[in-house]
Amino acid sequence: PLKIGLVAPFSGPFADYGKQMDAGIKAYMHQHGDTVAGRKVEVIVRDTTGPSPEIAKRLAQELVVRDQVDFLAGFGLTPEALAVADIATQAKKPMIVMNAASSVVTTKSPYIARFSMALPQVVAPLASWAAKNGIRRVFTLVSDYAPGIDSEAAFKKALTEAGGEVVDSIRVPLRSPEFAPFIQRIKDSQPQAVFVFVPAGEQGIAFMKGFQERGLGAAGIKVIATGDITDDHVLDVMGDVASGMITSFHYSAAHDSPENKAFLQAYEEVAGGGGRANFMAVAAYDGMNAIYQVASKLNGKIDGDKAMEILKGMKFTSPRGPIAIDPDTRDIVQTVYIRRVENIGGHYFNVEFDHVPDVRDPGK
Amino acid sequence: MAASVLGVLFDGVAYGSLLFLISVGLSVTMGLMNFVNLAHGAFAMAGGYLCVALMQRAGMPFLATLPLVFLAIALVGAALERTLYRRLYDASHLDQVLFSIGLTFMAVAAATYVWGPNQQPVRLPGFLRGQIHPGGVDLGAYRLFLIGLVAATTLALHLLMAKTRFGARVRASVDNRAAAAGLGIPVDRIFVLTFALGTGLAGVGGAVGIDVLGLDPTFPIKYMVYFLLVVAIGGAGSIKGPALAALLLGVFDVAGKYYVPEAGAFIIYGLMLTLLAFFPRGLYGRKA
Amino acid sequence: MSELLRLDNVTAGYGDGIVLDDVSFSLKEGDSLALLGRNGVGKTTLLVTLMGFTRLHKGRLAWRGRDLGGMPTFRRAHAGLGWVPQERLMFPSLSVEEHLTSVARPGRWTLKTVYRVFPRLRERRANLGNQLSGGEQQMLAIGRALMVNPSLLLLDEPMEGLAPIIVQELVSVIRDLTTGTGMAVIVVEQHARLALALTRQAIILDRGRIVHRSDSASLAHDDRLLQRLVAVA
Amino acid sequence: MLRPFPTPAAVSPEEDVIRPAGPCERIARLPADRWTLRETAFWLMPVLGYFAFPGYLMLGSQILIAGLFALSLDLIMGYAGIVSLGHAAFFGTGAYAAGLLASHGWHEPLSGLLAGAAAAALVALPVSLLVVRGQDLGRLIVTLGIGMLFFEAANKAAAITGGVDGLSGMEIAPLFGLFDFDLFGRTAYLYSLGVLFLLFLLCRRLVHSPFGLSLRGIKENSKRMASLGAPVERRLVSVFVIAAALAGAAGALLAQTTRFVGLDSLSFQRSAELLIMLVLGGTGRLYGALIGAALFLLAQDILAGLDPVYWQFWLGLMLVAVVLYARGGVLGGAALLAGRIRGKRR
Amino acid sequence: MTTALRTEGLSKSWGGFVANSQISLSLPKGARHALIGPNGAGKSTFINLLTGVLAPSSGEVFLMGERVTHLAPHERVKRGMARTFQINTLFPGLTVLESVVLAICERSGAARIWHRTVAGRRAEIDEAWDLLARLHLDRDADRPTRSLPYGRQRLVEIALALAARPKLLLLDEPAAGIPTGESSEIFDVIAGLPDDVTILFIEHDMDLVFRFARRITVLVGGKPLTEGTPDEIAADPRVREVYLGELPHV
Ligand SMILES: Nc1ncnc2c1ncn2[C@@H]1O[C@H](COP(=O)(O)OP(=O)(O)OP(=O)(O)O)[C@@H](O)[C@H]1O
Ligand SMILES: Nc1ncnc2c1ncn2[C@@H]1O[C@H](COP(=O)(O)OP(=O)(O)OP(=O)(O)O)[C@@H](O)[C@H]1O
Ligand SMILES: [Mg+2]
Ligand SMILES: [Mg+2]
Repeated sequence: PLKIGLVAPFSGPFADYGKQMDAGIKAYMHQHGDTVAGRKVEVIVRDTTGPSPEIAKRLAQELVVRDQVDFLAGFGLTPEALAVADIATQAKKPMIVMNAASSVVTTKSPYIARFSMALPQVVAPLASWAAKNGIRRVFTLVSDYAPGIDSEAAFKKALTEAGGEVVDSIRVPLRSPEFAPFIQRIKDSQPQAVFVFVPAGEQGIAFMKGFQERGLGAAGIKVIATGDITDDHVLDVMGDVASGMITSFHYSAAHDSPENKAFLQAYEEVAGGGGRANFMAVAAYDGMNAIYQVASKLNGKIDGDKAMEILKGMKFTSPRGPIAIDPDTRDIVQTVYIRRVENIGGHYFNVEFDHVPDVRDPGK
Repeated sequence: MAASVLGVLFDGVAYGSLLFLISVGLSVTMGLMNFVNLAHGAFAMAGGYLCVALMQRAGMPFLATLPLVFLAIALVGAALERTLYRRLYDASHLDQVLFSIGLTFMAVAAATYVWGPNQQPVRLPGFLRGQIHPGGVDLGAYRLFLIGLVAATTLALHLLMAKTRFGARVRASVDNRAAAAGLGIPVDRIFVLTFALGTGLAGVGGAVGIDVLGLDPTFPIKYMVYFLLVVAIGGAGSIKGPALAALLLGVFDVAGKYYVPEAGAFIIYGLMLTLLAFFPRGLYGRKA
Repeated sequence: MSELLRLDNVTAGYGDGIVLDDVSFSLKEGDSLALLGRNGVGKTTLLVTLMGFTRLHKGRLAWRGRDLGGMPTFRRAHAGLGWVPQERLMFPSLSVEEHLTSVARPGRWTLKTVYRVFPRLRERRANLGNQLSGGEQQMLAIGRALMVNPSLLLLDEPMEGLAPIIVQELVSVIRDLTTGTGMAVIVVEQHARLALALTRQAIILDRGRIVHRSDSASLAHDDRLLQRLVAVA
Repeated sequence: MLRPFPTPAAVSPEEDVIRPAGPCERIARLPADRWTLRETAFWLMPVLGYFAFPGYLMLGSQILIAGLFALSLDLIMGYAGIVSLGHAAFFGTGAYAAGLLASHGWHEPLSGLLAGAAAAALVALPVSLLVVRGQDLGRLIVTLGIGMLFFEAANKAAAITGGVDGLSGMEIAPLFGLFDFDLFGRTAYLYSLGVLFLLFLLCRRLVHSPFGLSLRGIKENSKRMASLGAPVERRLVSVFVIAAALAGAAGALLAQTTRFVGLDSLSFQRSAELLIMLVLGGTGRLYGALIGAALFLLAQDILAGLDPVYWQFWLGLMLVAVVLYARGGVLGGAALLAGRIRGKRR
Repeated sequence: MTTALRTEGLSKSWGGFVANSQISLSLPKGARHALIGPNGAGKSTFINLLTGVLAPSSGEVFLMGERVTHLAPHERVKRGMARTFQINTLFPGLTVLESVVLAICERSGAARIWHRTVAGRRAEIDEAWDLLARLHLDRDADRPTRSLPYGRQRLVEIALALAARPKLLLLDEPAAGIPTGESSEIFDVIAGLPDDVTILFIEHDMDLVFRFARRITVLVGGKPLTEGTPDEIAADPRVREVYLGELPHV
């Protein structure tokens, strides 16, 4: 059989990363059958138990030496991806990244190809869009960890290039539920908008609750952010506190295309009730698509270097829209959409109203 | 900036109140009963989920759920005390740690199984959302509510434990179970009641906490540090201690974040270390 | 006088170990017994066995005819056993007064009467259990047991650490108790003569067995026996 | 200690399990470290494991490393009675020290290992002064807070440590210039085993020494120790620093064998899991640390393999069961059983 | 003849309560001095001030002429001060032998050694066995202290103090809980210590006090009431009134 090792967190704080990816993969196989090039596809699931690089590395190593997988896939968190990079290189196994979003990831091994996104990739368009639409004085608030800091930098750069200015920046501690004082500061400095980057889930919710409670929206301050704060998966939980939020991202469940309809259809059938599909499910879905293409091109005989040759420059239409793999960086090139949170029939969606095509990771 | 100073102070007190509410249950089970109950967060989480369920399924108003949550979780606690906890009172603290961590893991997995790994929504009633503005100061309605709740619970608990015969018997039983029993104090009954009280409070804490802390299966582990902080800094064996500790932590954390955001999380840990350097047994620690 | 307590061939110990070996005796209401023996012969073990802290391997404990065996400790206290532990076992987080009130049961012993016997305790009533001098702890241990208003008082070396003048006070109190109020006592004492002066009967233990029993008065005069079994100078 | 409640210890002294009784009557039961068959057998297992399970060497070396880490906690907790929820601070310090060396051109592993241990010991010194003052709960929280501080610091110093993205891209030269760190983790395994064994011997000797005895004395009753003339705080400081050095070595090992250091090496979770491992195995016995680590990681790996999503439930169940049926961890339970049996024989 | 112990105006109070006030006491080398007084008079507190377990509210402590008022307890032990506790303060989990060996190692400085095993410390072990033999504890040597009967635990208290080979020995009711016969044996052991060892002991058993003390200080309400020879004290009406009462057995 064609073996794929799926390494991702299935328990602990990032448990739903694993769930999403697994469901995305199942959805693809549900649609396109579980054999390719005559080989039965077998997905071996491994739990990294949350941010735990050494376990991720161990699991990957065991998948390679014990189970002799043909592909390594998954990788919810950057450190886990980085830790595994060595293994991919040593074992010459293609490594399909389905989430880990720091720019550096793809540089750590020639066998890595990323089908999710790179943070700066979605941040920069937001800044230029803001400047273009008369939002010039922006306050940034990001979680105090690498992704937060990267996006802060990317946003500042793009905004100032576009003629706007960042009036003030705050970095908030990671595990801190209390946003009131920060929000008060924002209120005091009266910017036109505040750019937010915090982990999806209770942090995002807490921020928006505080934002509404203190009536910053009423005071005419906009919230702009990258899409992971209004992740389709948590959007309904945030409810009306999020409505009107403007975000930039590469995928929305509300994206209007036949591919997306088909994907959501399949997702519903394999993971019904498990909540809405989000960008990780899509990345996994596309990753599988790529694996199938490689497998059939090599008609079943997977060789690391050949596989990478095929992956480089691969192009197809994903549920999120057209995507491609940059031959030099093995990183994804895709359209980034500007969306607004709206209530459609009792549910909240990110409705796309503007887009920037063929965005590369400006970080490289 | 007088207004903002007051505002910050208020927010700090409110945040402290929240910290206390989610920890008060533990200051009963661990502080008073001297059982290192790391599963406290699990009871809080249970309270949270129950609250959400009652609001969504049964469509109950938020406030009405709280007493029910208290009773239900207290019952759960009592049941667990009778079946499991009871056997570990004379076990070492480390065994208790291992046991209660085990329970926590089970609770986390169970919650994931039942409710899935993602956040739960709560809709507060209108009058608890938004702010009111007496004399130019912005006061969050929900925060006022928290402060009131804390004042009430602290006072009630303190009187119960320090002034009533029941309180004295609880302390006696904890100090020395054999001696207490030998003098006719029904230790088992006292313990099951106290434990139920502690877990019930934990449940309520979880319920009122959701709005700010959110609610997902990792709750018990995510906030374990906060519970421990409050109880340890406050000092085992008292209610005033943890209350004071929580307020201090809250005020300093908020003030720090407002005036020196760069300092980030260092403020709170720094404060805690200094406090413990001066009060190794906690603010109101019981003598060893 | 009806029978209060009866032990038939009691064999008991800690865990699997055996300390008390085939001990039998009985006690009438208002009677008084001196329990003597060197260190480690099992005097304390006998008392804590009555309170239900050891494992009863063989034999039967009867209290006013009813079997004590399976009864939980606190019920034994309710039934009328008053325990003064050898280590005193104070409650560090209770004040002196709380020590007394938290265990109080109706009867002739009340705060007032206890304070009358031990005025020192009234002076220190706000102190916590671990803020007392050794002797004060001893007084409190005794006062605490009296507050339970027991019909059998178990005194495990009650005179230890008490000033002579208090000892004399206590001696007369115990005398009154037995003669006056019909409360029975079992006294474990290292000062054998003192214990014998206080009681009607006496038992001497050695390695967990009863090696001698007689009335206190006659034993008090048998110096050689005392010397041999209790090491009295 | 309250006599009316017989404690297991009172019924069956732990001594039997850890220490062989000497032949000479007068030193019977005094701490001596003569090797027993049991111990030799124990140490044969990892050696056999190397040949028996070539596919599991990576897991194997991670167990050995966790074992070393747990060993260091046992020194301060099992022997000196300092409960710590922040021991990861030193593990992480060691890991980053070794990692930074390796990623900045110093590739020789053994010196890297030493550097890791030294770094940990160095930072442990000031920390210990703060820790030894407190009581149980206080110490628990002080250590916890210190751990958090280290975590935050490493997170803020992203420029050096790589923050949450972690520290990668380190090279490790072949061990003794001969054995490359291979994909199958053979070198890693033997390297870890060697280091663990040597350091274990050190601990074993230390706990059986007068110094070790004085630590137990402090744990049992520090007030009395002071009135015997023991400089209690200084003793605690020294053992704390030694333990930190061991933790640092463990961290360095992990960094070198996985060629990656993540923030998680400083996280509360790591400290907490460590505590679980040690208590699971049984404290104050050295071997408890090793057994606990092995048990925990094996259970985790197996369960997570069987049920990637809900395995935590089963792990939790296991912990609860262990506490209910084997007080004092696995070895505690064993000791109890042994005592029972001996009791019956009498 | 030099003074071994001297205190100047030593006082201790808790809040409003004064446990020791202005105690000035001076013991010559080799003294056999008893400290008696009603319960709660402040005797144990005084010992705790001498040993540094408690910090005095005011006053000074001199050991062999050296001012030790602000030294940590273990520093004072190093200078030759050892004590027993009124309420057992032992190592429940250690065996009797281990406890005593430990105490001896602390004195001999061997306790710092980490690279040799305890079993290898011949000298300390032999000394420990001798000490145990003298106190009839040798048959309990290998039992965990916890499982010893109370009276024998009292003996371990004394053994630990003697292990320090003190110049000044402070005993807080050493004989409590030990049968009268054996307790006088113990006092023989103590009295048998070299003559240059100074001994201050608290005891409520008057037979022992009058037999072994050369001088006696009576403490009442935290203040010294009087000091004198056993006969003087026994005769003193004030002492009879507040402390001795009508002793039945003297
Ligand atoms: N908790 C315990 N666990 C095991 N053995 C114990 C325990 N307590 C006491 N023993 C043993 O039981 C026996 C009797 O002890 P006990 O305390 O009853 O003697 P005793 O007559 O009260 O001595 P003393 O006069 O010193 O109080 C002793 O050999 C003692 O070692
Ligand atoms: N921590 C404390 N706080 C307040 N008072 C205390 C404290 N500790 C002891 N006391 C009081 O100090 C007084 C002296 O105590 P101390 O132990 O010195 O008496 P003592 O002379 O040893 O009596 P005894 O002969 O009964 O042992 C006692 O009345 C006691 O209540
Ligand atoms: Mg006794
Ligand atoms: Mg005293």
